[in-house]
This record gives sequence, structure tokens and C-alpha cells, in this order.
Amino acid sequence: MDATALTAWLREFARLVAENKDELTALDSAIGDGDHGVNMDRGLTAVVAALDAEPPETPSALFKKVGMTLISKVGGASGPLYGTAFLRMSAAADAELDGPGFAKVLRAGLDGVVARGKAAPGDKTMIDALAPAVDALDAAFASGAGLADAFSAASEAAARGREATVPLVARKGRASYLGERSAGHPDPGATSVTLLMRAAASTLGAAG
Amino acid sequence: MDATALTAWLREFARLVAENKDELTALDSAIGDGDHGVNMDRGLTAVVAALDAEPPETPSALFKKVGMTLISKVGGASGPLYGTAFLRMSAAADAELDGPGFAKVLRAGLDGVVARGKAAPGDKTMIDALAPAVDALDAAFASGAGLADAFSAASEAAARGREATVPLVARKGRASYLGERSAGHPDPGATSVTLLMRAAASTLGAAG
Amino acid sequence: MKKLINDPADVISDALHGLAAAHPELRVDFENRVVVRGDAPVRGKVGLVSGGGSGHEPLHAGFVGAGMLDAACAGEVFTSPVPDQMVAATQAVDGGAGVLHIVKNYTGDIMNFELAAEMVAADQGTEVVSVVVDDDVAVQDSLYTAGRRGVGATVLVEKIAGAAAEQGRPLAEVADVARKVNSYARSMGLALTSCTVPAAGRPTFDLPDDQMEVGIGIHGEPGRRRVPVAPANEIAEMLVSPILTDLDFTGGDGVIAFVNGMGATPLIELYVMFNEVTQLLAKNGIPVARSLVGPYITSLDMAGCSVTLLKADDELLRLWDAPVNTPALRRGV
Amino acid sequence: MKKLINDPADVISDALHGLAAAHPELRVDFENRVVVRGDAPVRGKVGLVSGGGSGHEPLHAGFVGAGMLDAACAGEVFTSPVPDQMVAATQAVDGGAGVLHIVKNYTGDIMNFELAAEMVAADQGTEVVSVVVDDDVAVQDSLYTAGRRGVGATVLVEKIAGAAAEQGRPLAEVADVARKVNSYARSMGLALTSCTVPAAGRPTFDLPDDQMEVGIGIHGEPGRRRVPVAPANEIAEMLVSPILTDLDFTGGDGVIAFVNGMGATPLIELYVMFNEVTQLLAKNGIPVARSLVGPYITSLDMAGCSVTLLKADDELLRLWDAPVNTPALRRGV
Ligand SMILES: Nc1ncnc2c1ncn2[C@@H]1O[C@H](COP(=O)(O)OP(=O)(O)O)[C@@H](O)[C@H]1O
Ligand SMILES: Nc1ncnc2c1ncn2[C@@H]1O[C@H](COP(=O)(O)OP(=O)(O)O)[C@@H](O)[C@H]1O
Ligand SMILES: [Mg+2]
Ligand SMILES: [Mg+2]
Ligand SMILES: [Mg+2]
Ligand SMILES: [Mg+2]
Repeated sequence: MDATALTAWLREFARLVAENKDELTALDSAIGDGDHGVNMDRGLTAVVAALDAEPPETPSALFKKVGMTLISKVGGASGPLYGTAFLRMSAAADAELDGPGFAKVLRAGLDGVVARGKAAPGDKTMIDALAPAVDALDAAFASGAGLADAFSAASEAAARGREATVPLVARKGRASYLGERSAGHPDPGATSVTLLMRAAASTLGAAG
Repeated sequence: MDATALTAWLREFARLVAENKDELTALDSAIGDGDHGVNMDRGLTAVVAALDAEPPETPSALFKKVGMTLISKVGGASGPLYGTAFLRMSAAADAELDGPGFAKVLRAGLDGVVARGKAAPGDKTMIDALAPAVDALDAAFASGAGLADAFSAASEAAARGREATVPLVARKGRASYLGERSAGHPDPGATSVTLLMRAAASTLGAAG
Repeated sequence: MKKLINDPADVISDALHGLAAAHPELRVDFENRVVVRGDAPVRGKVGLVSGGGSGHEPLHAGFVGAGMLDAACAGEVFTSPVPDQMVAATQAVDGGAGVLHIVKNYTGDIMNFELAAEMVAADQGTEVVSVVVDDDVAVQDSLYTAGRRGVGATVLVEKIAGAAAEQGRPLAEVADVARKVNSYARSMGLALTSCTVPAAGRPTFDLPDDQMEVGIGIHGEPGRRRVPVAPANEIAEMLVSPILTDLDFTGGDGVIAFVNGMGATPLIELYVMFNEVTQLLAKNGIPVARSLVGPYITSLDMAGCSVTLLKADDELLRLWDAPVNTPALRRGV
Repeated sequence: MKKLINDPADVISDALHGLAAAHPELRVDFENRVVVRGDAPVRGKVGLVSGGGSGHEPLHAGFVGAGMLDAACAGEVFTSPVPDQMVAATQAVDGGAGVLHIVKNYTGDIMNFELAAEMVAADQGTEVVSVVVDDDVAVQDSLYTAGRRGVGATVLVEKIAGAAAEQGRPLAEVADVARKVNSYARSMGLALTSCTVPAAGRPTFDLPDDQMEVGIGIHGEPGRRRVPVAPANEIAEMLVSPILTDLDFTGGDGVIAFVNGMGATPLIELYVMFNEVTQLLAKNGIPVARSLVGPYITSLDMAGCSVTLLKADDELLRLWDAPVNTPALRRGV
């Protein structure tokens, strides 16, 4: 995977977020403040514009630009979290990434989210989709799977992780203010992570 | 008609206003500010309390107390108008009133309303019910009618006058702000005057 | 009806108690529902009294204090106070230099203040002059109406005449200043929603979700016409252009521009409107000399706004800038 | 959605332009959406920076001026501003004595201010100290939440820390004053209606005509529980009693009592509430030393209110009374 392939991934993520903007916002209205779709869409529109303006040449440069742009444009909780994830991915990325290399990079991103937001699995946050996705990638590559299978396993793991947030009572972010009333709804950030992984499956996975 | 008979009239007026308070308010909502029923009811509740506390001994004293109480308690446009009417009636009233004497007193009240509010017939105000009522009383007594017939004629004249306000475009009071939009609704003040005259028919008219 | 109230019959009394608790520097006569500046009567100063129906808060009680009103009378919701209140207020602020009554042009207010002035004259001999505020261009001033309503300009009259009185000017001059403000000011208002009078319990008029009322007053009366909802720039045009048609605002020292909230419209929207208003004024070559943005003369929980423009000159600007110390308007002290 | 706006995407920019037009004494950096006090940086004075999502007006930009904030960053509606804005604000007000960041306790605000502080430290070396406001007793402060939200106390922190900074106190002391205010203040809010985020176009939550939400924040989040609508005295009890349970307010110099409107609640209702609140405090033997009544930290067009109590001592009262000159709060100047 080079910068071009990874750029395609992020463009597809942007497209999916735009397509699902209203759904993300509706989910955030139920247990948050109703802006997650708008936030992510604003950030990713800026990301696409930045990539159009000056296509980065290495994965590291790409992730850095994505992270900086998200931090500068999104705001809210998701801006620093996604932004930190991509900055950490930038620091961890080699010039070319194979499957396991990508998995390592994505785990660095996950660690960034944890470091910045101090949430644990089960707190009903984006981590509940991202962590299973990273684990699934690792497991798939460990068992010798190809990119297509690995990314589709990761995408499914993210989606399952997102489903698993439904019954949870939130312990981080705005949803935690609702206490018990936060149960019964999926987490918006976990939902946007499933889009990130679905985009990976249909771009990075397909390229394999 | 002595103070006792006239007191019965005003108590009945108070009762009718209380009964029709919501309707008066609804009429005033359509073309005014939605308080005519509340205003009149507040004033007449105070009038009844004042009459209970110290029953006036002469018509003049009665009308004065009613006028002062209305001025002190009603506010808005109807307070000074009804209040001035009763103060003028007080000044015009003899110790005992026969039918024509009452008609003269009521005309003094009408003149007071005109002096205070400077409205003309057809301006869509309480005058459009009060003036026909006074005219009808005069006409009835001039043609030798008894109290019952005269007061029922006056009550009908007031009601007809009130009906006649429906198509009018208001030229005084709040309804005038609406311009053409004030047409199609009866005037609230003309409506409360019909209650005043209906009360007269069932008390002063019945006593005859 | 959703309101932070107890029994609707107690709203005004409860609110006056709240006002008294929040502003110990004011005196509240609960029986007469009159709010008086703590140090009234001020010896040798013209006393300023206003008042009107409640539901327009902070008007009038929120403008009682040094540099503005000496007393305010609170009527029932949207109902003129009664003369007894105005008499009590007049007596409480009579410092020997006479009292100015600032009266919004509504039949009820006019007649009750008139009765009050007659009673004061008969009783006591305090010199009273009345000034009527009638700035609402939505209403035609003609034989066929009760004349223009007093709306936004009331706030400007109270501030500017209050400053003139504070300077120790005589009654006739303070009244002239008040009349000058009124004659140079024009307003126009718009409602996005009706308001709900507590005693009535439901909205005064029905307004569909896609309609608004242009040319409303401050008592929940429907406006002159109903139009589809429009963006702020078109709304600004609907409000500003009848004002500019009615009076030539060019050639002075600019205007005092006042964008007022009707009670349920948040400040962020008022600033959006203010931006549009200033752009229209700029297009018309009218500089903004001073501004006021906020809910100052409201209509209970109505959503909407009004625009008031006052053609300013040096005298009016100096009086506008003068110190004022009231709950709702404070500067220079 | 009925709002006085143009394109929902332009609300904040339009409102900032309106603010700039109405308040020429402030500087507005439109690109960064930062509002700065006109004479910033003030040499030798600690700079106070706050900011947060928009939709809470007048907070924060309305509190920029002498004696309060030096700069405010306006985020998207209900969305924390981004670090770039906070960096720009910090640099604009750095008068050499360091900068205090006043941060409401929301995950987004915390993280973005954190990133900004890291960026300032890396770049430039301005000393930055952050103080987090978390006064909302509706939220349990425990391992199982993001901690208490910052609500009404933010206004009091900005005023009082602003006064301390204006006196020339060093950064550490100003930060201590801010922390002291936060630790002595508690709030609780209630919604009669939801609010509508312009970009969303419909109310954030549905609330039937006979229900209200108790324990809401300022971002249109539903509250802790939904209860039938109740009269003001019962509402006051629902708000005041969890506050009094949480902190002992007796034995000091009384409280600064703040009844705040959520954006669409008219002043008359806030005074009704203030009356109920003071009566409850009196029953509990807690004197009201100072008061603030009005819409100061709002939630767009939400109807409702919040109550904030600050346990006062002599120092806090003196700082509270100190001069302040901002669009939304002004006294002594
Ligand atoms: N401490 C945290 N750690 C990880 N993720 C978090 C944390 N707090 C919030 N989130 C994620 O952020 C999402 C909300 O993002 P968004 O709505 O854009 O920001 P905000 O909550 O500031 O409005 C939540 O659904 C959750 O997944
Ligand atoms: N100038 C006037 N002359 C006579 N009657 C008037 C005048 N102005 C208003 N009215 C009457 O007063 C009624 C309204 O009274 P009310 O609603 O109690 O007072 P307000 O208009 O102050 O709210 C109108 O329906 C009309 O009959
Ligand atoms: Mg959100
Ligand atoms: Mg009326
Ligand atoms: Mg009325
Ligand atoms: Mg948000």
C-alpha cells in the first residue's frame, strides 16, 4: 500500500461519511449533541480538498496531513481523537505498507485515541469499533489471510463492535451524561469507525 | 329603580361576564390582545366585592363606586371607558330612576365613552352596541313601552349592533392595527356591552 | 402552555418579588405594582414615569435607575396599568421639578395615563407632562387607526430623556428631548411565533411552521401580513425598508440602530440580524453611530425581532452615551 | 425550523460580523473566529482565553472586555473550537504574564484546549495554565462519566478571574481564584423545550407538551429524567435541592445566586424563578449576597433555565463587584 492506495481509502471514507452524515447526526442526537455527522463531514471535506491541492507522496506525509486537517477543522471530541490517531499513524508508518505493516500503523492510531481520550473498551466510544477491527486485522494476517479477507474481517469486526455498543451505558463523552438513558443506542463515533473500516475493505482490500 | 334594583343589574352583569369570560378573551385574541374577558372579569369581581362590603344607598353612589372600581381595577382600554361611563352615570343619576330617567343616565354614560375614547359609531367599538341600546330605550319609552319591553328592545338592539360590527374594519383600539384583517370578527367591547344590556333586561326589565 | 410560573394569576406579583430580591437598589411598592429608583424622589430633578402592560420585560421596570426612569408601573400582562398606579408612581418621584409621563400609544395606556394626570392635577398639583411614543411604521398613522403603536423607540426615549433629566434640565426641555427622539425614531417588527398570555394558556394566534407575521406589535397582535418564512437578509429588508421609506435617515450624524428580540429569540440570531441591518444601512449611505442588540422590549415568549432606527445628532448621541445604571442597561457607572 | 438566519452554514460567521458591527470596541479575527478585547495584549496582565461551541451566546464572546475575558474562540454550534483558534487567541492576548485557559468540562473542549496548549508550548513558550469548569450537579462525577459538565459557573469564573487578572495578579493566583470559584459553585438546569441546531433543522429531542427535562446541559442533550411540567416553585425545588445536597452553602458570606435563561425563556419567567430560588435559600438559612438574572449561558432557542449558586466570601464578592466592561456584563465603568 502506497500513498495513492491509502489516499483512495480516505477519499472513500469521506464519501461514506458524506453519504451517512444525517444518520451519524441522528445517532448523535439520541445520546449526544447531534453534530457528529456534521463534524466528520466538515473535516473530511477539508481533507479531500487538502489531498486535491497537494497529493502527499508517502503514507507518513498523507497521514500527517489528514491528522492535522482533522484537528484544524473538526473540533468537538472527534477532531482531536481522529486527528491524534492519524498523527500517530503518521509517526508509525513506513514508506510502503504491507498488510501487517498497516495493522501495526492502525494499532498506533488506536493507541493514540486511547492516550488522548482515556477511554477503555466497553465505555461506548469509537474504541469499541476500532479495537476489534485492529485485532481482527492482526489475527487475519497472523493466520496468513490476504488483504481482501483481512480487511473484510476487520470491517465486520468493526460493525460487530459497533452493534455491541447498543446495550452499553456510556462512560465517556457526552453520552455518559445520560447515564442509563444512553443504553439502547449505538455510539456515533463507533459508527463512523465502521465507515472507516468499510472504506478500507472496499479500497485497500480490493487492491489486494 | 333604586340602588337595590340597580345593584342586582350589575351583579347579573358580573355573573354574565364571568360566564362568558373565555369567549370575550377569544374574541379579543382574534383582533386584539386576548385580555378583554380577563380584564372585565377582574374589574367586575372587584365591583361585586365592593358592593358586598358596603352596599351603596343611592344610584349615584352605586354608579360612582362601580366607576371608580372599574378604573382602579381593569386597566387597558375598557377600564377607563366603562369607568368613565359609570362616573358620568353617577353624575347624571337622581335618587330614584324611572325608565326615561334611566335612559337619560345611560346616555350620559355613552357620552362619557365617546368623550374619553373619541370613537364614532361604525369604528367597531363598544359604542356600536351601546349607542343603539340607548336609542332603543329612548324610542321604547317615547312610545309608552313598559320596562320589560323597553329593556328587551335595548338588549336586542345591543346584540344587533354587536352583530353589525362583524363586517366592519376597526378604526379605534387595538383592532385598528390590523386594518382590513379586523373585518369578519365581532368587537369584544361591543360583545361585553350586549351582556350589560342582557343583564338589564333580565333584572331591571323583569322588575317592571 | 409551558412556562416557568406558578398560578398565572400570580405571575406579575411573583416576578416583582423576584425583581426586588435581585435588585435591592430599587424600591418595589407591591400593592401598587410600582418600581421606584432607590433614591427617589431626587430633589430638583424631573421625575420620569413610564409603565404599561407587563410581558415586555425588561421594559419598563428594568430601566428604572439613575439616568433613565424614576418609576415604572406594571400592569397586568398586555394590559395598561390603572391610574392609581400612575398616581402612586408620580407622587413617589416628584422631586419638585415636575414629572414626565412616557406613554406608549395604545388606547388603554393613553386613557389611563390621562386619568392619572387628571387625578394628580386635582389632588396635589404636581406638574405632569405626557409624551406619547408612536414609532411603529407597521401601522398607518391616519384617521382610520388609533395611530402608530409605541414600540422600540420607547427604550430610546427612556434612555435619552432620562439622561436629559439627570442633567437637571427643566420639565419642558426633558419633554422636548423625549418628543425629539420619538419624532426621529421608526420601528418595524416581525414574529416567527405567537406568544402565549399566561391567563389565556394558549398562543394568541396560530402561525404555521412555514409562515411568519410581518408588522406585529408587542402584544401578540397578529401583524399586517403573513408571509412565508425567509432568510435573515430578506427579513432585514422587510423591516428596514418601510422604515427608510417613512423617514429620511441620511444627512444626520448616522443612526442609533437597535435590533430587539421579542423574548424567545436567542442573541446569536439577533447578531445575525444586526449584521444584515448594518449592511442595508451601509447600502443606503446611513452610518451606524451607536447600536443596541438584545431583548429590551419583548412580547412574552414570542420569537422574532424588531428593528428601530433613530436618526441621531450630536445632542442625542451625547445623551445616549451618558451614564445609566439600571438592571437592564448600564454604562458609565 | 424558524430562525432569523441565512444559510445555516453561515450562522456563526454572520453573527460574528454582527457582533463586530455592534461592538467596535472589540477586535474580531474572522478567519480564526476569535473575538479579542480591543486593547489586547495588555502589557503585564494575565490574558484570559475561553471558548467553546457556539449557541451559548452571550457566552463567551459577549464577555470579552476589561475585567473579564481577553479573548473568546467561537466553535461551530455546540462543537468545541479547534486548537488553531485557541492558539491564535492565546497569542493575541499574551501580554507577557501568561495566559489562562478557561475550559468547560466537555471531552471535546478539554482535548482541543490540551492540543492548543501543547502547540503553544512547542511553538512559542507562552506560559499557559488551564482551569476546568465542572459545576453541573446533574452529572455524577465518577469513573463512569466524563465528569461534571461546565455550565453556569463558567460565567462566574470568567467574571471573577477576570477581575483578579485586571488587578495585575500573577498567573498562578488568577488560576487559583478561578479554581476556587469553580469549587464553590454548583448548577442544575431544566428544559421546557428542546433546541434546534441550525444545521440539523429539527429539535434535538422530542418533548411532549406536558413534560420537561430535568438535569439538562447546554448542548440540547436530554436531561437526567423527564417529569411532568410543574409550577415554578416545584421547579425551583428540583433545581436547588440537588445543589444544596452537593455542597454546604451555609456559614459563608451568603451566595451569589444566578438564575440563567436557556435562550427562549423571557425575563419575566426568570424573575419568577429567582423569587422562588431566594425563598428556598431563605428557608435553608442561606443569604443571597449578590444576584444575576438573565440569559447569560444559553442553549440556542431552548426554553428553560438553570440555577447556579456560588458560595461567596469577602474576596469573591469584592472581585464580583469589580468593574467590568463587556457587551453582556457591564458595571462600574
Ligand atoms: N474519551 C473518548 N474516547 C474515545 N472516544 C470518544 C471519547 N469521547 C467521545 N468519543 C467519541 O466521540 C464521539 C462523538 O463525537 P462528536 O459528536 O463529533 O463530538 P462531541 O461529543 O464533542 O459533540 C462519540 O460517539 C464517541 O465515539
Ligand atoms: N377609542 C375607543 N372608544 C371606544 N371603545 C374602544 C376604544 N378603543 C377600544 N375600545 C373598546 O375596548 C375593547 C377592548 O378592551 P380591552 O381588550 O379590555 O382593552 P385593550 O384593548 O387595552 O386590551 C374593544 O373591543 C373596543 O370595544
Ligand atoms: Mg456530538
Ligand atoms: Mg384587549
Ligand atoms: Mg390589553
Ligand atoms: Mg459537539
